[in-house]
Order: sequence, then structure tokens, then C-alpha cells
Amino acid sequence: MAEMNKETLIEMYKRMNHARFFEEKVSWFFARGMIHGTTHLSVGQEASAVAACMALNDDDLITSTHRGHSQVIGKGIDLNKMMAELLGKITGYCKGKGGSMHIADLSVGNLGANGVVGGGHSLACGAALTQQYQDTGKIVLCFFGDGASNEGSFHEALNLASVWKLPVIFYCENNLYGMSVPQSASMNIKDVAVRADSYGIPGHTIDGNNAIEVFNKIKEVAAYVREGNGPVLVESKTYRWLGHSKSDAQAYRTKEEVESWKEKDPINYLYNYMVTNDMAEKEELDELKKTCKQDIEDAVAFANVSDNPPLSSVTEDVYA
Amino acid sequence: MAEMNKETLIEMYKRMNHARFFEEKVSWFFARGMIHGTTHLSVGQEASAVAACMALNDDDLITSTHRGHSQVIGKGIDLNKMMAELLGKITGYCKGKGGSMHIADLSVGNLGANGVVGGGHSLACGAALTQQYQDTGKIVLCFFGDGASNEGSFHEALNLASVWKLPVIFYCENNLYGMSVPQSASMNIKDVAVRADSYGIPGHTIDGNNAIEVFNKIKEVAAYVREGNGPVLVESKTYRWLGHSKSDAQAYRTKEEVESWKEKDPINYLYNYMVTNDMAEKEELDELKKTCKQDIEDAVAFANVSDNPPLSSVTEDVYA
Amino acid sequence: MEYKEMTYKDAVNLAMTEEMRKDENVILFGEDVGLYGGAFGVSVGMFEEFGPERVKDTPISEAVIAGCAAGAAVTGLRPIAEIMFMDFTTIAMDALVNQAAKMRYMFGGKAQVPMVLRTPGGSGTGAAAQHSQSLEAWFCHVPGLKVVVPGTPADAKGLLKAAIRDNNPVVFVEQKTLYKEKGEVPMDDEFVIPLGKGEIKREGSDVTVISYGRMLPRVLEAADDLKKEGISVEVVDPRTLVPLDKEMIIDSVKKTGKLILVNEACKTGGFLGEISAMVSESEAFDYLDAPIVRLAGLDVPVPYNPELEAAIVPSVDQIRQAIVDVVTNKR
Amino acid sequence: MEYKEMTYKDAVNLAMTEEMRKDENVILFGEDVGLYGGAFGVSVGMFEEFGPERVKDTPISEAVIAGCAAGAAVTGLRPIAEIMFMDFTTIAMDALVNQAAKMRYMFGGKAQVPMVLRTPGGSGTGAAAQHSQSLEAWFCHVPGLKVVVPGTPADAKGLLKAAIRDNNPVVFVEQKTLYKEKGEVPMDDEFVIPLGKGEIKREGSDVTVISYGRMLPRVLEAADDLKKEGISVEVVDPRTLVPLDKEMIIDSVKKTGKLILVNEACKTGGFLGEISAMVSESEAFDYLDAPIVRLAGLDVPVPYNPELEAAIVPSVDQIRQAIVDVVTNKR
Ligand SMILES: Cc1ncc(C[n+]2csc(CCOP(=O)(O)OP(=O)(O)O)c2C)c(N)n1
Ligand SMILES: Cc1ncc(C[n+]2csc(CCOP(=O)(O)OP(=O)(O)O)c2C)c(N)n1
Ligand SMILES: [Mg+2]
Ligand SMILES: [Mg+2]
Repeated sequence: MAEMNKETLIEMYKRMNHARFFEEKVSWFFARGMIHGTTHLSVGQEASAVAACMALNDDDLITSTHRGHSQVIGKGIDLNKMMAELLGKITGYCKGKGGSMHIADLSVGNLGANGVVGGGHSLACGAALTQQYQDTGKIVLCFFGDGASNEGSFHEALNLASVWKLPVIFYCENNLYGMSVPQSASMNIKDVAVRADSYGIPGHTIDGNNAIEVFNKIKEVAAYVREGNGPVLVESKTYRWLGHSKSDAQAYRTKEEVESWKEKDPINYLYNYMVTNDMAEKEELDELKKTCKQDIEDAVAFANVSDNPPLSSVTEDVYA
Repeated sequence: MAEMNKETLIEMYKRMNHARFFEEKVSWFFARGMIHGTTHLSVGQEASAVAACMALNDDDLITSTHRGHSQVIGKGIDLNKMMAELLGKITGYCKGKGGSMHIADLSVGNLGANGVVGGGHSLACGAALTQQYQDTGKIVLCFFGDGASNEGSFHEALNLASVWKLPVIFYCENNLYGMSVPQSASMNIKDVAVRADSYGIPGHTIDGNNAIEVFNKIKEVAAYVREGNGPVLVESKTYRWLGHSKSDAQAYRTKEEVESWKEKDPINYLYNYMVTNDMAEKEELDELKKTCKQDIEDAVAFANVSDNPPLSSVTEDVYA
Repeated sequence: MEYKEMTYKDAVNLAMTEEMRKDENVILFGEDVGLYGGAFGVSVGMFEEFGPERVKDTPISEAVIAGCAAGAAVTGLRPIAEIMFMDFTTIAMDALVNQAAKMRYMFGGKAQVPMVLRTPGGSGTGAAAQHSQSLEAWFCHVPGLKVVVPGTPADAKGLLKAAIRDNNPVVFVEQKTLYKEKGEVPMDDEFVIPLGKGEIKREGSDVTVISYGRMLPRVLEAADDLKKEGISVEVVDPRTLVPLDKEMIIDSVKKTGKLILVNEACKTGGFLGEISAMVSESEAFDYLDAPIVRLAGLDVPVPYNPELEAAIVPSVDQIRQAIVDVVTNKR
Repeated sequence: MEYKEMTYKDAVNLAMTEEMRKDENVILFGEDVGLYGGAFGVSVGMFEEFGPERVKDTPISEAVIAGCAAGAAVTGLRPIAEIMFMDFTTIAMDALVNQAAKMRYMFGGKAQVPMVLRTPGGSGTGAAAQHSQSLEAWFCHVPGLKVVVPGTPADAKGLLKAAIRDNNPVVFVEQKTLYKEKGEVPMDDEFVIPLGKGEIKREGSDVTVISYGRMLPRVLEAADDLKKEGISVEVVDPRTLVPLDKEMIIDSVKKTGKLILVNEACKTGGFLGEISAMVSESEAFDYLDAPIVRLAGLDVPVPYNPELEAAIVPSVDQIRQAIVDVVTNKR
């Protein structure tokens, strides 16, 4: 198991805070009708997403999801361009054409968020095939939700990856719901990870709110996958604090349930872990948190002064 | 476990022989270019298909496959109409519009063969939903192949059926190949039945060339399903003696392998079982076999004197 | 007839509710259609009225949603299946196209598949390329399917009731951006609009404009504006694309001699081409004294930025201008 | 240029083989494409030449075949994916339509998806409703995709090479019933036909007939027959439907003033409607002195019986008759 040093943990803490503040800001914008469309926030899932990405090599690849802000921030992203994209600006990652559900940055191996639940499973196979074929030594981590694991694409992709021994980690962020439907009403099993058996590959279930556990497990699994042993399924149990998307009365769950998960705040957990283990001073972390918050304000300022894409761009970039 | 009486076994033997002779005749027609299109023969798989159907109640339902002749004969069919359909005649089950891949007889609960591999999985769910909703007490048996179990539809259907506790038996006739690709190259597991675990349902693997074992297991499973316990996955290991379809050089397998399976002829097995257990005399069975052969000749005669559908019928039956 | 003002969404809800009260073989299933009431709130209250046996949440599994509907329909139920966004019918195509649409014909007329697949199409909600498509043309190219796109609350009610009662698979394309639009809706529970009957939404004599769905209000607005300028626009809404009310279209073109077609789907390969071609090979061809003009969506994926998104579909201004150009014979 | 007579199937094989020899990022995968050589034998010998790393059998999983191609393409390979029958692209639509076609645009131009999806379409093989469809119109309605339908062995070679070299997802629709047809094929391994360039397969002056794929030989036969009767038919093959060589079509119509469109797909919603509409809104409209006629497949699923099956697509006789009718101005 890989050792974690202070630097890594600090960076992880930073990205988790970036994710949290980013989404709080986005939520604020939505509440005021300043962003159009919809968005899916991952508040509460920051450890699951960020720590998994940080356990990868910088040039490894990921496919992200509709609930992808923490994922792509975890992979390393320019917050200005990301915020600009949310605001539909020309300086955004997708020149304002993609929005929240399509943040992509191929230059850092982020192959894009996906508006289609389960849409990334087979793309991840293809990306992994390229790595295998070109012998790049890189691997792919495919994010998806518990709900997505009921799509046919999940089955086809895990099976193909297994048969071809593709270097992919299929990483299920199980936040217990797919929109409004609880896991118990969408599958008859407790752990998504048992589905690994259908493909003759290893499956693991971890506590997704524990950044340390996530990091260590993904490190271990990444090494296994990188050695050419084929794919692995990892299920990270976590919880989204907010509604599914912009408008969600959350009648399908109790306030108590939500509160109980808020007590397992992954950011606090990491904070306490570092402090308790003498890896950082409270002051240092509090200071860092402030910087993170400011980074988001800066991103907003950047986005705000950015232009809208020109109307002429609407017909550009359909074909290469 | 249900008791099998002589009558049942004799009927089973009869249907298995009908299937064998039917397909030998079809094969003969094809070799002479007298049937157009293609066909998928199930010679060698008769026990797997026929015994499974016979373990159902007469008014239970099945969805059948591209390799469906033994299946629909097992369910009980009018051989004349079936042969007429193969020959594209107006007297055929589908008025000559369906052919080998689309034999259906809703009146006996045969919801149709399917040209799409995996196409029946979700139809079976729907048919089972009707039974559940209308409380008919009937169940559905869904036939599919080992190859089909790699389609996304397999996953979605088994999962839905499990969550909704639908009365379906998912019945995989594993003949070790999906067209030319051996099971080992299309999935990383030995038994398709293990996939049941992904849906929290029971899975069983049986010897599909042993009609007795098939009959008993399906009887048992049918009772469980009929009681409202939800779906079950049953895998029946068997083998197709002939090529995948009309033209297949079978470079992907050895003659020895084929020969070794011919030694496990399911029809001979049942014959010997009945004789050994004093359930029938050799003479009786030999006589029956002859009748079966004659029945097929009669079906051919029926089909031969039948008319082609009138050209005007081509635009009929698109809409109800 | 008693009328009540309600939204398009509520009219869809009412149609389902009335039919479910009448016929217990009608059931509804799809993702989050139960307690949640559907992603767009269309089925709100139905779970409460009909319970979990008749209003069923599914896992996120579009292929089996459509296939299960087909299998249930062929065995005697009359299922309504919801696919949350039209974009995700891409996952349900085998079940719809190879199974539901073909079963009857393949089996020599011995099966019927009375199912409705409801799905909302269209852009305008800021949901970008994978949540905004208008793919009705695909379904129109599949014999065995019927295709309906209502443009008003009343049509939504009357057509959905007809679709549920129809013995064929019907793809019922709702319009996201119309969900909250209001209109007068007949409260008679036998108010059923036959599939295949278009409606002249406004009579006119100078030019025929054919449109449906989301673009219809825009066309009507443009027609209103132009009335003041002395241009008389006939607005024809086919309402069902398959079967298509060819007669109504041909008659109108014969009357006006000019034809403009408006929808929001990508222009290339869209259903407007079919209407244009149908008219061009009909007796109406000889009455045409101007080229047939199509005003459709740009051939691009739907962009996220709201200004870009708005720019890809015909605006009232563009429609008005096109009408003026055609009537004054400018090209 | 050196020519060799070979079948359409072998021409497809040759195009793949040549491109794989040139560029090791080109790989082929699909069901039974390896040792078996593909359901129609198109890739026979390629497994032997290129080995299991470059010619890969997949499980029976169409969705992941297409999606894996898209993912491989966006990361640097140039995959050719085979879907065994066009009917089964129904299972691959999300990957093709929502992913491959849109990635570039959604990501603001920062991605490219150089993949080819090869699939055989068409009826005429006795395989009935689920193995015989011609669904190219669907793909033409999806911005981001290119769509190619070669009608001769030479075109099959030249266009497939262009498709493999193209940086966009290309749906390459092969024609089952042409697989064994022979023709002269250029052996030059730089023989590449640009996508978007049609070809006038035969010059003429009385009427323009546009056709592609399987119907092309029938149209040419009808044209030959009619030459004897003094009717001069111009046969235009667009070869690629997207991008479409509009200029060639418009020029031809302006020259002849009459237009007949022929393909085998179901008529309603098919690509002929698009061509008809495009011509009707172009400057060629004013040159048209007869209605545009579409000769297409009947709007029915493909039946099994060989006589019925033959009856659903235009015959040489019907094409000949349609030409005569249009030229003599009979309706
Ligand atoms: C194919 C498809 N079906 C449905 C949707 C609508 N949808 C968006 S998110 C979502 C829930 C997904 O659940 P899960 O995979 O568990 O991810 P989570 O939202 O919980 O992160 C649904 C149904 C979609 N975007 N794509
Ligand atoms: C969706 C789909 N993909 C591919 C095919 C072509 N095909 C027909 S049968 C077959 C093999 C099926 O294998 P299996 O499910 O094991 O059934 P078996 O043929 O062995 O009985 C294939 C690939 C098809 N008909 N449908
Ligand atoms: Mg979830
Ligand atoms: Mg098999």
C-alpha cells in the first residue's frame, strides 16, 4: 500500500475544499437563476471523488459523470475555466457549449463528464484499449453511480474489459440513490461490488467518506490494474447531501438520514485525521480553506469578465 | 420434486424426435437451396429445450430464440404450420412473413422466436409482469444462449425482474459458443449461472443433455417462481452438433470435440433411461421414432401443397 | 363540453389518470415516475391514487423499460412507459424498433402491442447536447410505430387518450418547453382525438405553414403579427406524424400555393423533408408557385450557452421573415 | 492506375488491409470478425495477417462495441468497429449518437473521434424483419456523424479508406446483396475517394435519377434499357449521404428538369425525402418541370417469403416505368 505524505494530503484537502466551495457557489447561482439548465451537486461525496483521482498517476485517465464536479477537480483542473464553463462563457473548458454535464479536459486525462447515466462505461473500455494497445502504462478510472450500474452498458463494459484484460478501474460512487429511487428498490443486493463476480474480476467495497481508505484502496487497485491483470470494480459508499438536481423536494428520504450523513462529513474527517496524526496544524488547514474559498471567488470573477461565445461559434466544431 | 410418469416421458421423447427430424429436414432443404435465408439448428440440444418446456404448465409462456425449433416444438406446436412457415407459405404460423427466426404461437403461450440475440429478455419481463399484475398464476420461461448473456439486455432484465419479483425463469442454453466465439473468449467465468448473484436471485447449472435432470430442475424452479419468490437463472449446458447457421466451416472447434458431444446424444440418453428403468419397451420407442419421422414428412407434404401468400398481403398486418 | 384551463403537463397527467380509472390494464412505469412524480412532474399524484402496482418506478434501465412494455402489451396489458428524456430512447431502440414495432407483422398479424412510450423532446432548457434532442423523425421511419407530437394542452390530452386506446405501439413525444404552457382543456373523459387527424390551427389564404410541437406557438405568433400587415397565414398542425393527415396538408397547399415547414429538429434528415417530398409528389405540386421552405433546427448538437441554444431553433422573427419572403416571392 | 476485378466484399477487405498496413493505430473489432472472418466473410484473412491484437472478436455486446470504438478513437486509435447487421445498431445508438457524434462539439472542439462503424444493411437475403433494415436515414439526422453507402466495389474501397482516414465518426453502410458483386477496383493504395463527392454514374439529359447502394445497379440497368428507347437518363450516385454533394445534384436537376429518387429504405422518413426537400428549396426548384418522384421501399417490416420480400423494394421494371412516366409527363 502506498504511503501518503503530507503534501499529498494537503493537496487532497485543498481539492476537496475547492469542490465544496465550487458547488456551494454553483448552488447559490442556481438559486438566483444566474445559471441556466440544471446541475448535479456532489456535496458530501468529495472524498470519494477526489481521493480516488489523487491515487492515480497524473497522466492516467478518467471518465466522469453528471455528478462530476468533485471528480474533475480531483483530477486537477483550472477552476477559472471550469467556472466559466458553468456560466457558459467562451473561456470555459468547452467554450460554453458543454456546461456542467460536459466538463472535459483531455490534456489532463479527463475524458469528460457525461449526461447519459452509464454513458462512460464503454468509453472507458475504449480509452483503456488505447493504453493497452499502445502500451502507455496508463490506466483509466471510470466513475459511475449505483443507479448507473443497472444500465446494460455496465454489464457489457465490465464483461468486455474482463475478457480483454483492459486496464480500467470501474469506480462506483454509491450514494444510495439514483435520483429518487433508493438502492433497495433498484437492485436486490446490498453491495454493487458483488457484481464483479459476473465478470470474474475482483470487487471491493470501501467507505467513500474516508479519504484515506479511498486513496489507499485505489492505489492498491491501480497497481494491480497497471500490471495487466485486467479490470477491478470498486464501490465507494457515500452520500449526497443535497437534492438530486436543481429542483428536488427529497420526499424520498428523511431529514434525519441526511443529517446523519452530514455528521460523516468527508472534509472534516480528513481535517481531523491530519490534525490528530500531526500531519498539519489546524491553523494551516483553516488558512488553506480560506484560500480555497478565495480561489472560487477568483474563478467567479474570471468567469464574470469573460465573454459569451459569439453567435457564429454555434456552427463550429461539429466536425473535425 | 415432481414425479415423472410414463406419459410425460413418452411425450418428451416424441417432441425431441420431432425436433430432430424437423431440423434434419430443414437442413436437407437448405443444402438444396429450397429454403431461402438462414436458419440456426439445435440438433444436440433437444433435451435442454424440450424437457424445460414440458416441465411448465401448458398455459405458461415462453420467449424463444433464433435457435428455437426445439424450444417451440417442446412447448407444443402444430408441425404442419411450422414447416409451412419455414417454407414461407400462407398456412405457416406467421403467414410466411416470419420464417425460422420468428415462429410464434401466442395461443399456446409461445411469444415468439427472436432474431435479435438477447431480444427476448425484456419481453419476458413484460409478459411476466402481465401474469403478476393479473394474478394469472402463470409463469414465463425465457430462453437465451450463453452469448446472449453478454448483452446489456440480460443485465437490465434480470435486475428488473428481481426487483419486481417477476415470475420468470431465465433459462440459458449454454452450448459453449456464441456463433464462432467460445465461452472462454466471451466471458471470464465458467458458469453463466453465477451471474444470478448480481441480482440476488438463485442460479443453477444443470446438464442440458439429460432430459430427466432438466425436467426435474425446471419443475422445482417453476414452483418456486410461481409462488411469487421472483426470478431464477438456470443454465443448461449443452452443445450444438451442427454449424452455427447455414454456412459455417467450424474452424473454431475440433471434430473431436463435436464427436465427443455426439456421444452424449440427449435422445439416446432418454431412450436408454426409459428402457433401463422399464418405463418403455425398445419396440415402442422405435415405433414412435418412425411415427415422428413420418409426421415430419406429412408436415412437408402439407407445406408443399400450401400456397404462397398473395402479394397483396405484403402491406397487411403492419398495424392493428 | 366543459373546459378547464390547465398546463400541458397537467393535461398529460389527466389523460393518463382518466384512462387508468377506466381500464385497469393501463399501468405506468419508468424512472422516478412514482413518488417523485417524474423528472418533469408529469405524473405527480398518480402514485398516490393508483399505488405501486400501477405506477411503478424502474431501475435506470431504458432498454428493459421499453422491452418490458412491449412484452406486457403483447400479453394483455396497456402499458405506458416513460423514458425520461428523448435522448435516452437511444438505449431503447431495439425493443421499440425491432420488437414492439415488428411483432405484429412478423407473426402474421397474430399479435398486437398496445403500448405508449412517452418521452419529452426538445431544447430550450439549458441541458445541452445529451438532454435536448428532437428525434421524432427516426420513429417515423419505422413501420409499425405511430408517432404523436402534441402542441397544445388540449391536444396533449386528447391524443394521449387515443394513444393509450390504440392497439399499436405509439411514441408520444412531449415537449419539455410546453410543459408549463396553459390552455383550455375539455374535461369530458371521452374527449379523444383520433390519431391521424391534423388540425388547422388558423385559417388563411396566402401561405400554408405546417408546424407542430414547440414551434407551433411561435408560428401562431408570427401569423398573428402578419395579419396586421395583411398577410393571411394558414397554420396546419398535423399533430400525429404517423399516420400523417396528408389530405389536410395537400388541400391547404392547393389553396394557398405556398408552403413553409417549421420544426425544431435538426434540419437534415428531419421529418420536414418527408412532408416536403410528400407534397412534391402529390397533386399539390402543380399548385406550388414558390419553392417549399423548411425552417428547422441547425445541424448541430444542442449547445449549453443560452444564447447559442436559442439561436439553433427558428425564432418568431425568422418565421415571420420567412413567411414574408415566400409571400412576396423573395428567395 | 492498375485495376483488378474483385467483389465488393473483397474491396472492403482490401481497404481495411491497406490502411492497417499503413497505420498501426487502425484496428478492427466486432463479433466474429477474427478467425471466423465476419458473418459475411468480409474480414477473412485479416486475423491471420494482423493477429489478435489488431483484429479482435468481441462478446455479443453491440453497445460496448460502439462505445469502445468511440473511447479508443478519442484517445488516439483509429478503430473500425463492425456491427454484424445494421438492425443491431439499434443497440449501439447511445454510444454513436450521444457520445461519438457529440463529443467534439460538447467539448468545444477539443476532441476528435476518428472511428468507422461498418455495418451491412438491406433486405434480399431471406433473413426477415430483424436482419434486413436500411436505417441510414437515422444517422443522417445526427450532426457529427458522416454517412457513406458505397454502391460499387471501387467506391467501397475508396470511400472506406477515406472513412478510416477521416477524423470524425463515420457510419459506413455496406450492402449485403452487393457483397458478391464484382467490379474493377484500383489497386493503388492511395486511391481514396473524398467523402462528400458524388459521382455521375452515367450522363444523360432527359431525367435525373439519384440512387445509391443496392438500388444503383437496378437504376443503371433501367437506364441502359431506356437508352434503346431513346430516353437519356442521368444517374447520380451521392455515395456519401452526409456530407451530401448538393451541388452535383442541383446541377443535374437544372440540366434535366426532372428528378426521380430511388432507394430501398422504407419510404416514409427515408433519406429520399431529404434530397427531395433540399432540391425543392434550392434554385433547382424553378427548373423542375415535373413532380419529384420517390421510389423507395414499402412502409412495412421486411417479410420472410421471398416473393413478398422481393416485392417491397423497387424493381428494375418499376424504375423503368417510373422514368418513362416522368419523362412522358404521366403522373
Ligand atoms: C440514460 C439516462 N437515463 C436517465 C437519466 C436521468 N438521470 C440523471 S442522473 C440520474 C440518477 C443517476 O443515479 P446514479 O447513477 O446513482 O448517480 P447519482 O445521480 O446518484 O450520482 C438519472 C436517472 C440520464 N441522465 N441518463
Ligand atoms: C443483437 C444481435 N447481435 C448479433 C446477432 C448475430 N448472431 C446471431 S446468433 C449469434 C450467436 C448467439 O450466441 P448464443 O446466444 O450463445 O446462442 P447460440 O447461437 O449459441 O444458440 C449471433 C452473434 C444477432 N442476431 N443479434
Ligand atoms: Mg446514486
Ligand atoms: Mg451459444
